Parts: sequence; structure tokens; C-alpha cells
Amino acid sequence: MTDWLEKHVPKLVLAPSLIAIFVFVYGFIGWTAYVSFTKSRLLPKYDLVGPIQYEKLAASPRWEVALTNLAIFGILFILFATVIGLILAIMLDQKIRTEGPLRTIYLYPMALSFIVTGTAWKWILNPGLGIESVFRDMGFENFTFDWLVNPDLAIYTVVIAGVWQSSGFVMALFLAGLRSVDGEIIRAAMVDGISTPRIYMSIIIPSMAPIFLSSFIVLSHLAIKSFDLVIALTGGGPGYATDLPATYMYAMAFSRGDIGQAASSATVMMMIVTAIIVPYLYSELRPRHD
Amino acid sequence: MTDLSMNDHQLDERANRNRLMKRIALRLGLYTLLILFALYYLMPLFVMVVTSLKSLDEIRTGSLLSLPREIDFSSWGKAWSGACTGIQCNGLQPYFWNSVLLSIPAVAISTLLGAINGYVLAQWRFKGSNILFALMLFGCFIPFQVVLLPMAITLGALKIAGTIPGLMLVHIVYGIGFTTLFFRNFYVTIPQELVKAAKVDGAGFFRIFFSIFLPVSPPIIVVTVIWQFTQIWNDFLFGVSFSQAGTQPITVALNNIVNATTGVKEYNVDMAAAIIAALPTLLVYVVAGKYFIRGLTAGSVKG
Amino acid sequence: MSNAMKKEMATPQTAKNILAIENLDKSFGSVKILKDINVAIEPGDFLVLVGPSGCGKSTLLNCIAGLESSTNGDIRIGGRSMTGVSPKDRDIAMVFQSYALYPTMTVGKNITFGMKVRGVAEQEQQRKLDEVAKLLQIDHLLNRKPSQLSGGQRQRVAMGRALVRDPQLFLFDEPLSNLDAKLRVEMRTEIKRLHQTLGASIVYVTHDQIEAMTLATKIVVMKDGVIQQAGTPNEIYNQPANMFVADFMGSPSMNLIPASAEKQGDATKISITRPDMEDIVLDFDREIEGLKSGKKSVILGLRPENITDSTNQHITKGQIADCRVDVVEPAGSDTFVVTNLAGKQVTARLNADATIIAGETASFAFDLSKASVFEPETGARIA
Amino acid sequence: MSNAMKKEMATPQTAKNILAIENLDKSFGSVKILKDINVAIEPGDFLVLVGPSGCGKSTLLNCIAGLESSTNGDIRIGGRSMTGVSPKDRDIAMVFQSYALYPTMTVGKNITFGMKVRGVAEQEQQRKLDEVAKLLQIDHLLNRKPSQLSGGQRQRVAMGRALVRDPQLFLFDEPLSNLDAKLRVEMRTEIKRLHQTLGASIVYVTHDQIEAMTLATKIVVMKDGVIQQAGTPNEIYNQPANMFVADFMGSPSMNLIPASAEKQGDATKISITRPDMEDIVLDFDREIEGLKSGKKSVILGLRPENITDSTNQHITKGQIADCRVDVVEPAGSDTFVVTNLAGKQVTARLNADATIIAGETASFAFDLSKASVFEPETGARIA
Amino acid sequence: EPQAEVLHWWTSGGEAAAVKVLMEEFEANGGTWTDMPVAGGGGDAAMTALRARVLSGNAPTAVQLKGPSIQEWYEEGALGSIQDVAEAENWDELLPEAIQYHLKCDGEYCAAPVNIHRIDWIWSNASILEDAGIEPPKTWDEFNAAAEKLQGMGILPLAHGGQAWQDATLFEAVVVGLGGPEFYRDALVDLDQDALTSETMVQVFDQMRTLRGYVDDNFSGRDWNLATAMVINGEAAFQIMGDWAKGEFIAAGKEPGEDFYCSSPSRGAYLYNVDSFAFFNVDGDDRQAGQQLLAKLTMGKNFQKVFNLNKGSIPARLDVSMDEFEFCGRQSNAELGDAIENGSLLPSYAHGMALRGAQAGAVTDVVTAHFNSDMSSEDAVAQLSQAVAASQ
Ligand SMILES: Nc1ncnc2c1ncn2[C@@H]1O[C@H](COP(=O)(O)OP(=O)(O)OP(=O)(O)O)[C@@H](O)[C@H]1O
Ligand SMILES: Nc1ncnc2c1ncn2[C@@H]1O[C@H](COP(=O)(O)OP(=O)(O)OP(=O)(O)O)[C@@H](O)[C@H]1O
Ligand SMILES: [Mg+2]
Ligand SMILES: [Mg+2]
Repeated sequence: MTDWLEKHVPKLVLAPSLIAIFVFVYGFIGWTAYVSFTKSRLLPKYDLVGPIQYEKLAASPRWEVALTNLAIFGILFILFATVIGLILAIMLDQKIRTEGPLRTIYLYPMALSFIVTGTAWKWILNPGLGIESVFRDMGFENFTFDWLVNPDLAIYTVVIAGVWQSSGFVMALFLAGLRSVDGEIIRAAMVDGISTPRIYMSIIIPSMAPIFLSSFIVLSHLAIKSFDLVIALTGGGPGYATDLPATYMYAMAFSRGDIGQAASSATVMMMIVTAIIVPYLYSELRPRHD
Repeated sequence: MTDLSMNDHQLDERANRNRLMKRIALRLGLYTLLILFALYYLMPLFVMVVTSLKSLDEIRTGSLLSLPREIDFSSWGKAWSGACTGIQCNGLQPYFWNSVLLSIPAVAISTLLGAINGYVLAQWRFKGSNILFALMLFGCFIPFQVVLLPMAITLGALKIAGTIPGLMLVHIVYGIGFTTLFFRNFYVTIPQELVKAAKVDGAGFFRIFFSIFLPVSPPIIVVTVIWQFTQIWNDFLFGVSFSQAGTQPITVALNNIVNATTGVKEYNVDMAAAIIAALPTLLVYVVAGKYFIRGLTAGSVKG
Repeated sequence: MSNAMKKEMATPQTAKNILAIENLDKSFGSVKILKDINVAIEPGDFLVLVGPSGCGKSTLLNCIAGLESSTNGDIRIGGRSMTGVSPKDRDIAMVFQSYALYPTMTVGKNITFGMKVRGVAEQEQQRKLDEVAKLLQIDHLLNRKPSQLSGGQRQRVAMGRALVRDPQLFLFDEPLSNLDAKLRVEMRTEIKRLHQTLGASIVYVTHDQIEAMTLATKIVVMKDGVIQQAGTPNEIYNQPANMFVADFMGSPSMNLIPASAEKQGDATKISITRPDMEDIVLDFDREIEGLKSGKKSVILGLRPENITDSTNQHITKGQIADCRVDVVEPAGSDTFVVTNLAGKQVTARLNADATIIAGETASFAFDLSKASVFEPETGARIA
Repeated sequence: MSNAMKKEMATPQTAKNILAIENLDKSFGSVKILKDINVAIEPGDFLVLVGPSGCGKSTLLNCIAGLESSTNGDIRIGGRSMTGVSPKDRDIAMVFQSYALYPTMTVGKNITFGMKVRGVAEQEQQRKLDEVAKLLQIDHLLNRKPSQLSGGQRQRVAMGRALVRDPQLFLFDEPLSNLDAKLRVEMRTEIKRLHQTLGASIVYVTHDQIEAMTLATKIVVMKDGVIQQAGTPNEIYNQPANMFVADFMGSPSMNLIPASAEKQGDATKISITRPDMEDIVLDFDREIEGLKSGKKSVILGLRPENITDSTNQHITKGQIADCRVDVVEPAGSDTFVVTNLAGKQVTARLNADATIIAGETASFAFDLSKASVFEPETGARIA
Repeated sequence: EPQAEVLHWWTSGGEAAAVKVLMEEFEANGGTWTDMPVAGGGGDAAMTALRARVLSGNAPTAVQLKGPSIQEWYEEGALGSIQDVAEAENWDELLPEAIQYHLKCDGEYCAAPVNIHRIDWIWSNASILEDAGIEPPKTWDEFNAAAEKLQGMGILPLAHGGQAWQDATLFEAVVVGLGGPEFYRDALVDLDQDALTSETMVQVFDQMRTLRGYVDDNFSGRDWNLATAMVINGEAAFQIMGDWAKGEFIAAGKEPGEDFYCSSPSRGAYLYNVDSFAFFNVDGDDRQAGQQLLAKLTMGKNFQKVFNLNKGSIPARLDVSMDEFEFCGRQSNAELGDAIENGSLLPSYAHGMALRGAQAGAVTDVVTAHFNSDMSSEDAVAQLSQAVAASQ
């Protein structure tokens, strides 16, 4: 008995977390998938009616906008957050005297929720209140920065704020990565006659592939989950020009009282997540010889 | 020395000077860029702080981005203990303590769970443990809106709906994925021989964990605690859905102050409240930010 | 492996064996790592497992310690079968390559941790700690953390942790490989001395053959999970069972020179062909297995110390030959000279004061009394 | 350091020096790491820097490479002062302990990358790559990534990267220390051969004295940032400037035995006191500095190979003494025997077939013709 | 002892003061009031919380709910009845019939009203109008004329916040103003396809496009109160917004009827938004007693008066004296009476009084998409009819 216990302690210890994950993640995903085949409105109902919610979803122009936005937002957000994070990390890695304070400044947006910063961003980006008006007051009469109020461009302001919030974290990841690059490689390259920019471009950055992957995963899940950002900044507007799947799903479930529809959109979202995450998990966890 | 080598010397000197100038120019450019970025990051905070220090009249009439004509701290006091979050007008204060009560145990428990899970998954692997880890990780990526309704049903069934323990449970469950990830990646860098040595020494699973692994974990504990604390403290969605009167966290109160629908808006109080609500997390970042990078370097990044 | 030896290994089950391993197999998934291992040692034996990296030495040690379960076969320690017995109940102590010191505990705590876990009385712990610390000369380090120690000091602490246990069997997994050359030599002597003082039974893994040779009372050479040869250091060094063992043991390693053996009446001649110079023909005074008459391709195994300069006074006549010198490596106590025979690099060990110049021709003396001869295809020893 | 040598080192500024370091100091913050270093080498020299860990070898190498700036003093490569010259313009190549291969590039790219950056023509790159790959026998590996190579192969690639550069000066920082013992010996020979083939000028860091002895044309022994001795391997081995060098070079290291020297007429006697046995008294045939007459405490330095068993035929009479044997380490090619003289462990090197048993008494022959004698207080050589 | 946990989103200073009256009365009657405020998104956040509470079997005792969602919750079986109180207090007499309709579930009262908001107000800056010589507009034609004139003078005619619900608020005012009460009812209450695709609807979208021309470029995402501030500060002449906007004027020290005007473009019709407390099924005598008491007090004369004085709206029960109310409040009350008589008292679609969430959402999606792009009115009509059909 004690032997058995001893042998299985690790599994027993893992069990509570696993059970929780199975119920609260996989159980709930299953529940959602089930509900997506019902006509649930205000509250969930459990009579199956077939894929009508998905048909509705496919026909909805708003959902289409949401998906397009996710693509635009996702790509730009990941791209800029990665590039800016990387640039900041590289710059901070140059033996900067004030690294401590600067790092904190770049990192702090992570600490704030968008309930807090949304209003400030809304003002800053609003042409009548923020940057545009400040520049015009300064005498640049023709300065225009009105993306927030332009349905075609508003989604890009969401990118700006999103990048603001997340690039610091990416910076931290890359900085940590840079700090763990073998110093001898850099020395070797220097002796090899390679200039510093070239060392970064050709040697260090390619060797940080795993960090690119990690930050891609973190960022893509932030992109897919993005909700506060849109609600606080644009409320999905102008019109529903900045809707994302998460806000669509939320609107359907909670303001429209159309849980069936919400569940179907949630299921599609989960499929997108799966498509991105599963290859990552696979590559991360396949047996390695280390 | 001959003339020739004198010339050499002068050439050397000039080359040296050129190199020096180039270096200084480069540095200058570098610092300029860094500061520009810093301004970008600080802008919203600047707007918030400045607004919180203005009077309402000045906000109505003046530019939102200009410095206050007169510094007025009254909105801070009001946000802390006088703003209306409903019928009561006690400011953020009571909710602040709810959040403290909620986040400290939740952070502690999820960190501990992550530590022990990571310990198992890194050092006590068994058949299928990698797949289990993958399944746990996937939990990190589930959008929270999706789980609200089934979670409500479950909490009801568990009879902890609307209580702080219930809310804690939610945060712990959805934190496990990340905390486990952090600790696992940290612990895989520790040689397996340590466990073997301790086993031969006669120590068991828990003994090894508490005596040997936990004491080496501070760097990664810092990362995890920062991460979890930020997530839990800033959470609104779970907080608003799974609390009831008396257990609402600070974000809900902040939201009640900031997002009043059909009332008169007091932007200065809103901003002060927003900053107050963010102070604990800001503090954590300022104080522990250094260890954050260090911790990331130590474990959670695979280089 | 000779049949006689095989038999000896296959029936190790006598009462006096402190460790007996019978027909042990070990697989990870579908990969067989250890294949039919049979080993036995008596109390006071110092068994060294050698073999190239990845051959399964650590795995075997872990099986003995109970840190890995074996797939097949039996392990007995002190006559007791260990199947299902957990590491802590096996009465063993183990020292690891990375020392595996508990990083947050002081040296003293590191050493006493095992006793504390087992609930040994405080006083007794202290007594043993003092004893061992004195023995290893680490009494002044007891309050330091491992990170504040040098490599050699860490190594001592790791040994101390094993010694306080006073177990039936010590297991060492490459305990010296993280030390620099100098320290390694020192610690080697120390371990040897400890073994002689304590009379402990030890299983010791290394891939350094010098360590193996100097420490062992018995050596097991492994390759790809299979035992190649087991025997005393002398047997292994002078009568390697096959070319693998011959090549693996000894530094610089044995020269393995393609040659042909010919029976000329009673005498056996071994000749080495050279493209640019005349052949070297050497007398060989033992029988070569499978060579009744005529000619046969063989591999001649000659240790560097058996090729010396011709001024050496041991050498019988007729065994001297001229060779072109490729590289000269004066090593202080000796000079190693590399030349080329039959397309292979051949190393000779000369006196430290030998005056020899790279690129020139010098005459060497070949001592075949300790030579080995191998079958080229199978690599097995035939003389 | 002898005065004569100091002088030689202080004026290295001749045209033919490929590397000249003058009065170099280097501090990290307030800690002085290198103190007044003076070194010069000529084209084709193989300079080995040895010294214990942390003595500043890598720092010195980095100063030469321009990876660290020196605090004081001058470094000249090929006669040109290197002050302010960046590493890439110094016309040097460097090989690192961890090999520092670019992890994302194939072997071929690793080797040619430096040329590519310098804008060498594609064809020329290919030609050089082929040449070097053939030389190092890595032509079949050119398309692999570093992670797919074994340690020895990585080492070769790292060398290849240096070789294609065809620089004035090669720098090696412990290039072999990550290899196992066997491979280390092989690669050592390879490097030696390369040096002989290419006639390159090399500065090579190691803390392995055998490497130093076998490779160097010139050795610099450092301790705590100060040069202890500079000279040929033979000088360093046979005439160590002080006890530190004596102890550091050679494996097993030189026995340093407290003794007393006495002038008896023309003859000098060295006697070693033993508590449990009679004193050993040995004839010494050289002058001891500072010993005009009377008695003097000294440290007698004797290499293990100069203490052999008494059957050795070199030995002059009267130099044989009995000692109790503590530890016997048969090492295959030799047998090392540890005994105790004047409270110090003393190692003797005996023939491989010496039959000697730990715990018993045996008679040893002491060959003092190569002995060193040191001043006990300063450690300086006095004979 | 009566217990009440009340979920609502009245969290701003004025609102809080208004509900506080109810709490004080409730506690004066021996009850214990537990406040559960959840603001944000015009009640969206509160609805999220409510759903979670109901699903976890832990419904609040009373919830700020309104319009068809009361019926929706009732159909889900979540609401209880307060018919006893209603009968005892004679609510049928005190409340306009149109409003009773919203509060009854299967003929029994299940919710208690607190106020009536008027939605279709045009707020105007008095001094601008005087300078331009314009009367507060009473029809859309007048509005357009006035706006043209103001634009000619370089004054921004309309302050608007580009959020979906504000677009919808504008839209329904246009529908009722151009189409009249019948058309409004057909189109936005009954979702009659003929009405939705009619020529009138095209004109409605035309007018929306016209209004878009009166709005500044930076309207998008602007909070309503910032738009109000523009009128207050004289940066714009008009805002179309519910009567809560009045609170901003008054807070800025402006006097109704003097510094600013209120007028309606609805030609006698009246778009209302009635906030009410709905009572959920709860366990325990104390909580049920709390529901009864709360229902009674909510309809109490005193509360109705004080609450609405604070809130800017007018009492739901008709017999409250309007003496203490200011100019616009009195006007609202008077026009309410007229509308009741003409049968032109209409539920606001934009504020969730006319349609269920999914349907209202579908309409709003089209309205806001049209307003924020250059979609043609015909396309908008076509999309509207399609979206509405899909949402049913
Ligand atoms: N847990 C494991 N799962 C799968 N394969 C393993 C595992 N542990 C070891 N192996 C494999 O078993 C073989 C033997 O490994 P082992 O560690 O015993 O070698 P070793 O002889 O100790 O080598 P070294 O000298 O490098 O320490 C190797 O090929 C290794 O890859
Ligand atoms: N960047 C640095 N800052 C401060 N001290 C340093 C730095 N680099 C090296 N040192 C110190 O300088 C001394 C010499 O270091 P160095 O690396 O040159 O030693 P080494 O002789 O190469 O040793 P090893 O054999 O271990 O490589 C050490 O004491 C080290 O701690
Ligand atoms: Mg091993
Ligand atoms: Mg070094």
C-alpha cells in the first residue's frame, strides 16, 4: 500500500489540477460545442436543433467583419509587438546606463488593465482631444491623425494600443533570451570580422527562434482573446468596424441574449486557437535529447 | 623613433578620434530612440495623472493633454473613499480589500500548484506526462468569455457561487496552465541527478520538493507571482460575473465609477480611481521588475 | 569473451558476493539499452565500469541503485534480491558526476540531510559529520554553500554525503569528470586511498581509462549495452579480448596496425607493408589462433610503450626498424612520437630526453612480447 | 622570475615579432586581473598560456583579440599597435572553449560566413572551404547544423572557421577542454600536426599541462595575473623557476619534499628526515644557491619518473632507499606508487610490471640528476 | 425581516443619490438592502453578471431590467410575481396602459417601474439659437433648415457620439418623426417587413445621411456626455439624447428653458424608456418579503418624485405632483399625457423597450453600419429587412 502510494505520488499530486483542467477547460469546451447546436437564447437550453447557429454565423456580415478584423489585428499586432519588443530588447542590451527605469517603463503597461487605460487611449487617439489637436495647437494645422473615427482605419488604433500594452512583455522575453546567448558566440563573430548589426541579424536573432515561437504564442492568444482592448477603446465602433470574435461572442451572449449564436462563434474561436496552438505544443513537447 | 612611425602614430590618433566620435553619435542616437519609446509608453499614464490632478471645470474647458493650471488632489481622496460605486459612496476602499483578500490566496495557491505540477512534469516524468502537460497548457488559451456560463452553472452546483472562494477557484483553475508552464520550464533545467541523489539519501517526493526544489525557485516564483497577480488583480470579467454584493473586487468598483451610463462624468475622479486601482500591480512591477527579467532568463525562456 | 570467463560471470551467485547482477536487460521504450548483463563483485572489490559515452554505464548504475527499474533479470545486493526495493532501502550510497549537491543547503546540511531524513539522532549526525569532514579535510567548509566551493571541494562534499551513510555498496557515476586534469589526478589518489582505508565495496563508472586502470580491482568494459570484457586491470590492459577493448583502454591508445602473419616452420613472422619504405618484419613468439601454416591478414596491437627508441636496452636484436617521424610531442616525462605504418598513425613512447625531429627518419625498437594480435573481421583477439 | 629572463621579456620589440605585449595591465573595476604582462612571440611560434583557473589566461587572450580593452600597456600584432583597433581589424582568428559555432548555420556557412561578410568572391569562398574541410576531414559534414555534430567534430569546425581566415595570429582558448580524455589526445595531435604543416603563429590557452608540454614551442605559466615563468617546454619542465611552476607542470606533479642540504667538503648531501624510519641521505652534484657551507632547509623537487624501483639500471649507487608503500596505482603503461616522505605524499613512477603491494616496504631508486631545489620561504629555485 | 439584494447600474453621483432614497425607505421599513451595482456598457456588464447569477442558482432579489427582456426572463422561468402588492396598491390605475404591458408577465405584475425617460429630445444651446434667430425645431424639416443655417454660420449643428446605441437613438427619433407613431410601431415594434422595406424607411435613412452631414468628423466613439458638453460649451447647437442629458446641463450650472432648450421632433409622439425592478425567483421568506416591500416602495409617491428629480426623468405613476420639477421635466410630463391620449406613446427601440436583444441588435448593426459608412439608403433598407428576418 505505501509502496503503491510512493510509486504513484507524482500522478496523485497532478490529479487535482488535471481534473480541474478537464472539467473547467475541456468540459466547458464540450458544453459550449453542445450548446452551439441548440436554440438557446437568454439561458442555455439543451434541445439539439442542428447547425442552424453556424448557418446564421456564416451569413452574418458582422461576424465576417469580426473575422477580417481578427486577421488584420492579429497579424499587425503580432508583427509590431514582436518587432518593437525585439528592437527595444536589443537597444536595452547595449549596456544602457538607465536600463532599470527604462525597462520598467516599457513593462508597466502589462500591469494595467484596459479598464484603466482605455479612456486615456481614447482621448489620446481622438482627433478632437488628443494628439491631432495637440499638434494643431502647436501650429501644425494640417496634421491629421483621425484613425480612431475612420471605420476603415479604426482597427489600426486598436493595434496601436494593443502593441503598447504587450510589446513590453515581448521585450522582456527577448531581453531574457539575449541575456542567455552564449557570450563566446558573439566574441567569435566579432573576431570573425562581423559588425555588430550583422551579428544581431545573422547570428543572434536566428538563434532565438524558440523565443520568437514563445512570443508568437503569447501574442496570438492575446490577439484571439482581445476584448477589453476593443471595448474600452472603440466599443466595437465606428459601427461594428472594430468588432473581434471575442466581442462578437460577448455581445451575442450577454447583450443580445442569443447564447446559441454565441456558442457557435465561441466554438469557431476555439477551432482557430487549436489550429495555432496544437502545432506549437507538438513542437514544444516532442521528445528531445537533452 | 623614426619619422615614419611618428606618422603612423598620428594616423592612429586620428583614426582613434574618428572612432570615438562615431561611437558617441551612435550612443546619442540610441538614447534618443529609447527615450522616444519611453514617451510612447508613458503617454497614457501621463494623461491619467494630469487629468486626475485637474478640477472638473478645467477638464470641461481645457485641452485634455495640457498640464493642470492648478494641482488639485481632491479627486484622489474622493476616488479612494468618496466616489459612488453604487448607492454607497465609499470609493474604492472597501473593494480594494476584497481584491487583496481574493488575490493573495489565489496567487499563492496557483503558484504552489504550478510549482508542484511543474516539479512532477519536469522531474518525475511518467508515460504520457508530456501529453498531460500539453493538455494543461491548452487551458491557457481558452478565451474567458467562453467559460462564463458553464462556470456559473458549476459554481452554483458547488454552492460557492458569489463567494470569494468561488472566485478564487476560477482564478486558480485558469492560472494553473501558465504557472505550470513557468515552473516546468524552470525545473527541467535542474539536473535530474539532484532527485536521484535525494532519493538515494532516503527522501521522498514531498521532502525533495520542499527541501530541495522550492528553495531554489525564487527566480521563477517571482515571475509567476507577477504574472498571476497582474492577471487576478486586473480581472474584471470573472470578478463581475462570479461575485455578489460584498465580494466584488476592485475592478468592478472601478468600472462602476468610470463607466456610469447616464450620470455626470467626473473624469478627474475616474482617472484617480484608475491609478489607485493599478497601484499594487504597478508597485509589483517597479519593485520586482528586475527579478522578472532575471527569472525569465532563469527558466521560462528556452534559448 | 572467452568461454571460461563467461562461465565465471554467469554463476556469480555465491554468498560472499556483495553485488550480483544476473541476465539484466533494460529497455527505454523499444530501444534496448542494456543486454544480458552479468556482473558480480565481492566485498572490498572496486569494480569500474568503462565504455564510451552512451554505452549504458549510467543506466546500469541507476538500475543497481533502483533509480531505474530493470526490464529483465535480477540484482542482488548483500544477497538480497532488490526487485521492487526502493533506492532508499537498498543500503547504497551514490556520488554523481555533477555532484548533485543540494544548492540551498550548507555543506554540513548536505552531508547530514540523508541522516536527518532517516531520523538519526542529532548528536549521532554531528558525530558522523565531524568524522567524515575530518577524513575528507572539509571541516572548515561546513557552513558554506555549494556555490562557494571549488570543483574539488564540491567533489569531496559529494563523497562525504556518501561516506556518512556507511552503506554496503558505494556507487560512483563519473565523479571526477568535471574536474580539471590536475585535480582529477589528486582526487583519484584520494579515492584509491579511501577505498584502501575503508575496504568499501565500490562500483565506479568512468569513461577515462586511466582512472579505470588505476582504481579498479576489476574492470568491466562495455559497448552499446553489451559487456565486452571483464577482468583485472592487468588482464584488460595486456590481454584485451578484442580490438574495441584494446583501442579503448590505455592512453595514448594501442596502435592497431594492419599486418600479415606467416608461419615459417616453428617461427611466426609478422610483417607490416609500407608503400614508400621496405616492409618491417618482426618475430612473434606465441601461437596465433587459426594460423596453422601459410599467411594470414591480422591486426597487430602494440602499445606505445612497446615501441621505443632503439637505444633502449631491453630490446632483442632484429626488432629494430626505421620510420619517418610525423609529429613529436614532448610530454615532459616522456616524448610521444607519431609515425605512419601501413597507412595508420602509430604512436611510440620515447624517453623524455630522446632527441628526435619531426620529418626525419629515426629507428625504433618494437617489443612484441606484450603485443596482441586480432582477427581483422571480428576484431577478436587471436594471440 | 630570473633577472635574465625579465630582461629578455622586457625588450621584445624586434621587427620579427608577430605579437608583442608590453607592460600590459588589466583591471575589472578596482580588481587588477593582469599585472605587468610582457610577452613576445616570433612567426611560427606556438605559445601556450597555462595557469590555474581564474589566473587571467582568457582575459589576456581577450585583450590580444581586442575583445577587452587593456588598462595599460601596449599590444602589437605584426608590428602594428592595436590600441583602439577593433577585433575584426586585427587580422586574428580565435577558437573558443565552447566552440561558439553559429547555431543556426550549417557547418559550411559557419566556416564561410566571415568571408562572406568581407565580400570575398563566392568562388574563392568555396575553394577555401574545400581546402580547409579536406584538411580537417570534415568535408562530409558541411551541410549539417552544429547541433548534429559530436564534440570532436564541432571542435574541427571551430578550427576550420579560424583556418579559412589565414590570419597573422591564431588564438585558442582551451579548445579541447570540452572533449573527453580520448578525443582530447587525438585532437591534440591534430593541432600539433596543423601547426607543423601550416607554420602558423599561435597563442593557446589551456590549464592542462600535458597539452601545454606537448604543443608548445614556448610556454608562459601564469598565476594570479602574474607571469611566473616563460620558456621552452623543456625549461619549464626541467628547470621550473619556482615551486608553483614545479607543482603545476607535469602529471602526476613534481614531488616537493622538505629536506635539508648540507655542504660536506666539495660534496653536497640532501637528507630527508622520517619519524618512523631512518633518514634518507642523497648525493647532489650541483651547487645550491646561497649554500656556501653548513646546513640549510630546502625543498627537494623530484619528478615521479625520477623515483623508480631499484631494479632500474640507470641508477648510481648509494641512491637507493626503502619506503613504506601507501597506495599502488597501476596505470597500464606504468605503475604509480604513493609513499610518504617527511609527512608529504610522494609519487613514484614504476614499470608497469612492477610487483609492489600497498602497505609493505619496498626499495626505491632516487635519481637526483634532474632534481630541483627550492628555497622553502620564497619558493624560488636555488638549484 | 425583509432582505433585498439589488442589481443595478445606477452608479454615478446623481443616480446613486436617487436610488439611495429607496434604500433609506426600505431600511426605514425594517429591511436590509444589499447593493450590487454593476455599471458599464449600458447594462451589458450587469446582464452578464445577472446571467451568471441566475445560472449558478443565486439570483439577486431585484434587478434593474426593462422592456421585453422582462418577458424574456419570465419565459426562462426566472421571474416571480408581485401581483399581490400590485393589486393592493392598485397599480393598474396608476400606470399608463402601455407601460403596464411591459411590467406584466402572463397578466401578473412581475416588475415595478421607477421612472419614465423620454428619449426623443433635441437639446439645444439657447444662446446659439438666439444668435441665429432659430426656434427649437419641432420637426425634422425644421431641424434640417436650422442646421443648414447654422452650418452657413460656421456653427456645428449636431453634437453626436458615435457609439452604436447613440446612432440608434438618433435613428428611432428619425423614424418616429418622419413616419409617425403607426409606422414606428409597424417598423420597430412589430418588425413588419412591409414597413421595413417601405419608401418611408428609405427616407429615414436619407435623413440619417443628412444628419451625418451635420456631425463633426471626430464623433466616433465619443461618449454622450462629451457631446452634451459640446452643446453646453457652445461648440455645437443640438444634441439628440434622452433626458439624462439634462443632468449634465444642470451640473454645469445651466438653467432649463433659459440657457438650453428641450424640444421633440416627434410631432406628438413620445418615445419612452421605463426603468424597472424585476423580481427573480428566490428562496427564503426574508427575501420574498423583501421583494414585496421593495415593489411597494418603488411605486411609492415619495420615491417616484425624489428619484426622478435626481435622475432627470419623470415618475412612472401618473399622480405625482410635478411642481418641484423643472421646465423640461414638466414639459415631458405634459407631452406624456397627450401621447397617452393619442395612443402615440411608443417604446424606445434603442433603449431596449421595443424589441428583444437579438432583434434590436440586428437593427442596430445595420443602422450603425449605415451611419458610419457611405452605404446607400436602399442598401441599408435591404440589409435591415434581411437582418431582421434572420434574427427572428
Ligand atoms: N530516460 C531515457 N529515455 C530514453 N533513452 C535513454 C534514457 N536515459 C538514457 N537513455 C539512452 O540510453 C543510452 C545509455 O545512456 P547512459 O546514460 O547509460 O550512457 P552512459 O554510458 O552513462 O554515457 P555517458 O558516458 O555519456 O554518461 C543512451 O543512448 C541514452 O540516449
Ligand atoms: N567581466 C569581468 N568582470 C569582472 N571580473 C572578471 C570579468 N571577467 C573575468 N573576471 C575575473 O578575472 C579573473 C580572470 O578570469 P579569466 O577568465 O581570465 O581566467 P582564466 O584564467 O581564463 O580561467 P579559466 O581557466 O577558468 O578559464 C577571474 O578571477 C574572473 O573572476
Ligand atoms: Mg553517464
Ligand atoms: Mg578561461
